[in-house]
Amino acid sequence: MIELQAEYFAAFREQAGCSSEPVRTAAGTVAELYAEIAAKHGFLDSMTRCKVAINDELVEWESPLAAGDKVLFFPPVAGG
Amino acid sequence: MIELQAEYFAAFREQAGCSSEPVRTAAGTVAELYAEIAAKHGFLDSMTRCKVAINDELVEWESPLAAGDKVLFFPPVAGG
Amino acid sequence: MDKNHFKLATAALEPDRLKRELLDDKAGAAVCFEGWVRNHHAGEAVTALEYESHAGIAEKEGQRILDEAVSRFEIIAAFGQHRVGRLEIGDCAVWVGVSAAHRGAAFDACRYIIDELKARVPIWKKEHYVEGPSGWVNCATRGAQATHS
Amino acid sequence: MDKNHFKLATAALEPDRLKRELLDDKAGAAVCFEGWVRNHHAGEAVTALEYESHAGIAEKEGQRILDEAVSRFEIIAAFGQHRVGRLEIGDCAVWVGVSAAHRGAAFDACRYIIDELKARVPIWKKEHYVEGPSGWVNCATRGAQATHS
Repeated sequence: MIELQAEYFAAFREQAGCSSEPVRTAAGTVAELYAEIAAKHGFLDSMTRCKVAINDELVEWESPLAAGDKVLFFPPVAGG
Repeated sequence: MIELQAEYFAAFREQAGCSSEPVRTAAGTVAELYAEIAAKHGFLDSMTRCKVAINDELVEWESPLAAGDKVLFFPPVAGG
Repeated sequence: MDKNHFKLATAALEPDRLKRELLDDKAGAAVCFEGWVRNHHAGEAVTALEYESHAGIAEKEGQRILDEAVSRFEIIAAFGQHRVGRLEIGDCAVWVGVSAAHRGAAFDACRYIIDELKARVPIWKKEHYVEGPSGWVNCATRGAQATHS
Repeated sequence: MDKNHFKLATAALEPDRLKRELLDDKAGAAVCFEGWVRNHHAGEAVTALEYESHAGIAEKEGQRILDEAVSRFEIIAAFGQHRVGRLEIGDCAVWVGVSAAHRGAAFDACRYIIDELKARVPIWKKEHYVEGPSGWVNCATRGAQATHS
């Protein structure tokens, strides 16, 4: 188990009811972590439409996690 | 034979050495008139790339001519 | 107010003022094209340009093109202006602006209008070169012109 | 001066000032896109919008898109800005401007940039409706959004 910080934006923040929270997880990749968090907070968006960043850099969903990471979850974008 | 007025624009005007001139012709259509005038002044442009107007309205090359018409010859356009 | 019109202009175009005529609460997208006098053409250094036209026929044909754009594309407003007279490097020679609910139609209509204006409206340009005589941009160069500039 | 950059803006965009940065003696064409807040979305009357973003990541991704455009198309300059915060109907939410020697490249690059910005840059909008609660424009509507606005 590692400890890290999850941050939520836009619709994810409203569904989670917070903009960030500490998370203890056995997930090895960002994708596994998203599955856990989506189940807990009821996020319905497919990963393929969302984006994720670790420590302020966009990363692939298969990226590994390390203790202390700040993981940012972005719902589907809708600019302009 | 009919008499009409031919007007030239841009490169046609420079090649003809005048902006307009009276013309006596046996031509029945604008296309036939262009052939005569092109031969006289050395216009090299194909009709398909040029435009022609009678009395300030663009017309087809097969349009008939009438005495007193003002026929405007436009070389290929190059705006913008 | 007319929601589409084409005009020839003898004085400097004012794109920023023209663009404001496109505003509409239903509009989500605006695409504007400006054609500027370049400092080169077909490898030769250009110092200035002169545009000549036949105002009556040019404005009628330009208006026809804008009407076509309104009937072909889902747009809200479309305007075009083209300069005549002498222009210097960097001057705006032609402006086209289109607004629409959605951007696809605005892009498509703007491109349609400028492509048709360049091909169909009787406007001719005479280029003044750094070296050598001025010349009308003629038949031989115009094919490349229509697709490239 | 940088010939391409992308920025998020917390104050009103200034398209006319931004456009002047595109000027270049070699440029013969400029294409500018503006996205405006519409008074409707998916059939509902909209009164205002709020845009939220992550500035660091959004600006990096936007810059990457402009760099891609410069390498894919024969363009001279390309700039983009996107608003964040609260906007009213008619406000400019996003601006993209491109200059090039020839118009084809300017149109293609401008469209590439706005399409990619809308698909890839982490920016979210919350719509305020005349009737009913506000809502984030979410997954379900976003597919249509990306192709339609």
